[in-house]
Amino acid sequence: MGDMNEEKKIEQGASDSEVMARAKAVLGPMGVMIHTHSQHGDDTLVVQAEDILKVMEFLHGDEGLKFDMMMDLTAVDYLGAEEVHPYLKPMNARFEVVYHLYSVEKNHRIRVKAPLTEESPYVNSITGIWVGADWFEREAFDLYGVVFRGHPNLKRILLYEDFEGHPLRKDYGKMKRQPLIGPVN
Amino acid sequence: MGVDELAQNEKPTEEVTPGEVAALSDSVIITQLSKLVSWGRQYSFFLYPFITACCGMEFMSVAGPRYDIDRFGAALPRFSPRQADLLMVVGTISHKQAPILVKIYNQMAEPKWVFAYGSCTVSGGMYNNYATVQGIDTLVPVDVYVPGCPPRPEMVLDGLIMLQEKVAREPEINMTRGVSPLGEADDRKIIA
Amino acid sequence: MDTIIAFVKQPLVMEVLITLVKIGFIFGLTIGFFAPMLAWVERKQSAVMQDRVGANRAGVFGITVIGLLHSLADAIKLIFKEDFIPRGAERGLHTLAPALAVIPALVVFAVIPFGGQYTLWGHDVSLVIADLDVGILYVFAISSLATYGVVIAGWSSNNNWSLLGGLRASAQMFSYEVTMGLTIIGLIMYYQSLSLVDIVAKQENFWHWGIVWHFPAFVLFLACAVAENKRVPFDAPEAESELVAGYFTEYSGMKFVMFWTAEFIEMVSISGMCVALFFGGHHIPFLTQDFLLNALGDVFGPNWGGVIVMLIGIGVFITKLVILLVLQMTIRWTMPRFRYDQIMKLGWKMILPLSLCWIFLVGVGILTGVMPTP
Amino acid sequence: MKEENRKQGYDFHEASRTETMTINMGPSHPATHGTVKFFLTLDGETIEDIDVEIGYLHRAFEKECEAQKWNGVFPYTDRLDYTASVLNNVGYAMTAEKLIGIEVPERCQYLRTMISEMARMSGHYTNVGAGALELGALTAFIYFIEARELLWDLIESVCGARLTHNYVRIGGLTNDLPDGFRENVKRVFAKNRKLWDDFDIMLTKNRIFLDRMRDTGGISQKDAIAWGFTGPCLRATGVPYDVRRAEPYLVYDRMNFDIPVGTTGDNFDRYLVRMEEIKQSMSIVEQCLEQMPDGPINVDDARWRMPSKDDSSTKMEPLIFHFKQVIEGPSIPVGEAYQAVEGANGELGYYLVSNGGGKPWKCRVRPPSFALTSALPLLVKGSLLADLIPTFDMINLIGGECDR
Repeated sequence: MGDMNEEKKIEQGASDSEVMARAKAVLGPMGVMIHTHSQHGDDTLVVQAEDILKVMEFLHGDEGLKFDMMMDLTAVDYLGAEEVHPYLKPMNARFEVVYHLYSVEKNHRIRVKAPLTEESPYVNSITGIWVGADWFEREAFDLYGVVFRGHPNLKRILLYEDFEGHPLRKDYGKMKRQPLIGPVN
Repeated sequence: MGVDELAQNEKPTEEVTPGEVAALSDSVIITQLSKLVSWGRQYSFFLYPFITACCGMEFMSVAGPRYDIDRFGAALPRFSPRQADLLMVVGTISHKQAPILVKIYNQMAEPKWVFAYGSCTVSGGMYNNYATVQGIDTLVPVDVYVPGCPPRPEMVLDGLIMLQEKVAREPEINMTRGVSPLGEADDRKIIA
Repeated sequence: MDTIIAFVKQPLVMEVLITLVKIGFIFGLTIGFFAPMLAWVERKQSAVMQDRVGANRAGVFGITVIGLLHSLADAIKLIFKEDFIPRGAERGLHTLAPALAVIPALVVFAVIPFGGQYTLWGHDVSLVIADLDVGILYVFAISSLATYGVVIAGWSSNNNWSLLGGLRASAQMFSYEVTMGLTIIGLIMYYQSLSLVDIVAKQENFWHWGIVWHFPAFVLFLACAVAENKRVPFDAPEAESELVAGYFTEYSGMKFVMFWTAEFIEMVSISGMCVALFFGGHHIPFLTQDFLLNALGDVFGPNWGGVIVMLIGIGVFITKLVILLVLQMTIRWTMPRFRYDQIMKLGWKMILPLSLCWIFLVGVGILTGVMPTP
Repeated sequence: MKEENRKQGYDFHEASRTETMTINMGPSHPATHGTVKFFLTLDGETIEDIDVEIGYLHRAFEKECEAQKWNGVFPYTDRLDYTASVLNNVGYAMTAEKLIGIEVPERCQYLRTMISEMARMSGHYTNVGAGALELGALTAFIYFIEARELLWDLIESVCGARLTHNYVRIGGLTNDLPDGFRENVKRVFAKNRKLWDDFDIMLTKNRIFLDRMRDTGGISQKDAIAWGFTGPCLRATGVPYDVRRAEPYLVYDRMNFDIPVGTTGDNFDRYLVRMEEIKQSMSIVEQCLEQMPDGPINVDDARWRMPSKDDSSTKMEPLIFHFKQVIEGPSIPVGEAYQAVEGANGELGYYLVSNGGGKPWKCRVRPPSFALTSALPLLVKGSLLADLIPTFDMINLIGGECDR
């Protein structure tokens, strides 16, 4: 596993992986990055939400990186735990959209995160780059209320249309039921 | 549609009034006949497997060669609710799924029984949150509860035997359950 | 009393009585015996093939008869099951359809000989209900009627799945109607008769059995017949994983079981046809009826000897029937299901040309004398 | 003729115009596993359009996990891909261990590998068997149910449960192998190989099965990657991506096994890939048993390991640790981690966020069948209704995993 070494690497500020170096070299000058880290060996870019398309297009199209598969897309609600990531508080961000990308050809991964504020949980849809992001974005919208601009069919996917609110937000009670039929229990 | 409003839709579906049944049930022929009918029903369950979740994997085993639910005459799965006698609710019922369960129950032809298979159907099991129904008895009447997550096949067979005993004791030939108080009445009203 | 006996002894009355007995026998054999038995065999054979025990719990006073009573339990339960007609259904047709499915399956038996001709106490007894000159044509005419039951069931249920099932069934059954007819043209040429009684009579010699010279025709005929009967692998019209229950999705209770019964009876009639066409009917290989009659007639007298020979004939017929039923069951529990368009392709592009080829070959064979006609 | 018809008000084209049929398939339909609804637009039997609706088994996995202590999440992970429970356990435990930065002992790694492969076999047995069932081959299905039953006996002897094993813990496992396990494996695998061969004879060369599976539900390599396909469905298109090879975890780098790949990406290739993987998994299990060293199965650090039941009911210190683990939960360092394992359906990734408390702040699972199901319209549009069944089955939507 070798995670111990990774931790040390972070402490020592050891040199970046190839992926990270390349991403930094190109995205750095573009001024879209907020933060980067390689905790536990997972290369992570934190970028401005409004620039997500630019970043993704680069990561997808770049010959050296070639992230051809969007592995996972989710959101995190940091309400009450903003201290987890140091960059959240200054931005007044509550949510973070998390993308995990993978390159089948090059066999490397990267995590891209875009912090969002509570007032404007909007981010551009990446379905134009990876068609597979379709349902993942719908899910994030369903459960977190993050709105993906430009998504072809942004509606609830796991829950039903009549459901009110977004249950994975931290301020939604775990047992707050909205049954379609039957008694509330 | 509100719960109260739905409850008002419920109408008695029995064609014979309770008084008539009581009068008839004294007669020797009727009691012997009802015994025979109960015997038939007991050993001839056509299942409607309402399989949603993990318990379905165990249900395959129950139907499989080692446990073989067919021994009890309950092997034949009918996926049309009209032809089924026993609604096997196998797996978690979410609030999104609940209306479908109620509908299937209402579509089943009388007489019908319901088998709650697994903890989730009994009480919600380990899922107590915004998405899950806390026991299917809040939706439809249940005859047998078999807890377990998932229950072992032996438990299911035991539950089935208990249901058979229950059916054997059933005094009425004309056993009807009617529609679930929660769902819309099915089209049966039109012809009844 | 005497007048009654005298009345009965009139040839016409006797004829009617004998026919009634035969009809009763066929009814008892199919609906009374084979339909419930096949329900049981289906269960038990699948259990054996799948290393299971199968139904064995239903019992009266602890007697279970290896699960046979489960069929009885099923019947009792289904009689007392709610009879359901969905909203928006054509009530009349919905009720009529199951009957339309069962009756043709039963009526086919009229021309299938289940024994030979015997002379008992001066009366000629022929073990076939109606010895039609065009028996085979009658079979095809009647079995094409069975399509209507299915199609009407599918259409009148006011259910999309039923409708799709009915559509599939109509296309499939009409197609295989045609091909099934062609598969046995060679046989008709060989026996030079359309009467099943004739054909059976000509198979007294084992080397003239249909199966000996017409094995390819048998395979093709069986495939078509199973397709006609809509059983696995040709059960697209009632494919459970696709159309829920196909054309009988909306049927409950006895009406639903009538479709089932029709299926089982059709299995029996298919086997009956196969026995008559390919397996020499009631004949025992290498043992002629006359030989039996002479041998037994010496011991029991000509009349009782004839009765025994008749019973042996019926027994042989039923044995062959059962073997073919088991074969059909084995096919049913082994195969996956065809796709609907593949069924059509198989019928029109495989079986039809092959049966045409076979007709040609038989023609050549008969003309050149390679295939000695009886 | 045409003109004449027009004059009489009869338009042939109008009269022969067909309408499409819209029909709801599921969620309570024998082919949809009770958890999906297809909204089909049919032209005859051809699927013109299909809208897939999932979520009927949404059980709020993430919300439920966020309310549990770190070790309490395991039972919930069991019920994600319930055909192969342990794989989910292993993925979650490894991600949590990645967050902590510990490495489990070697014997534990071997055991995890071994039991993962057994779970994969169980998953594939279920999938392939159910595929046969839905095509009408009930007997073949029963053969694999029996094979799975034998396998479950083995797993039960190790973890004590048939289906939802709940075997793995952060920093180790619940218990070691029972006595006589090796002999049982030998016996069961011999039988399983026989059942595999029988199944193979019954289906793989069966012309009907071949016709139903071949050239249905195909997808190109490029599309598969774009849609996020992983696992057997991606490998069926010819991409040899397998997390076990690409980023070896546990002891997969020491195992000698093949990654079967297909060529066309249709249902038959998916079936063949799964069938071959069953064999490969058997060989991995045997290799694990051969190479497995003796030693502890839990990490030494009492902060992370769950004390064994025997210890916690007889000794003081383990009791205290057990109490703290259960009531407070291990305080896993602040941070985030993503770890992928090869699930039965594809890449099963866990993304965990810890805020330093006893509960996970975020417990996300990357469900492979979610991505696969999202591409279903692409796979079946234009094909026949009957093709939907094998395609949907070979996609292998597992409700618990897809809807969570």
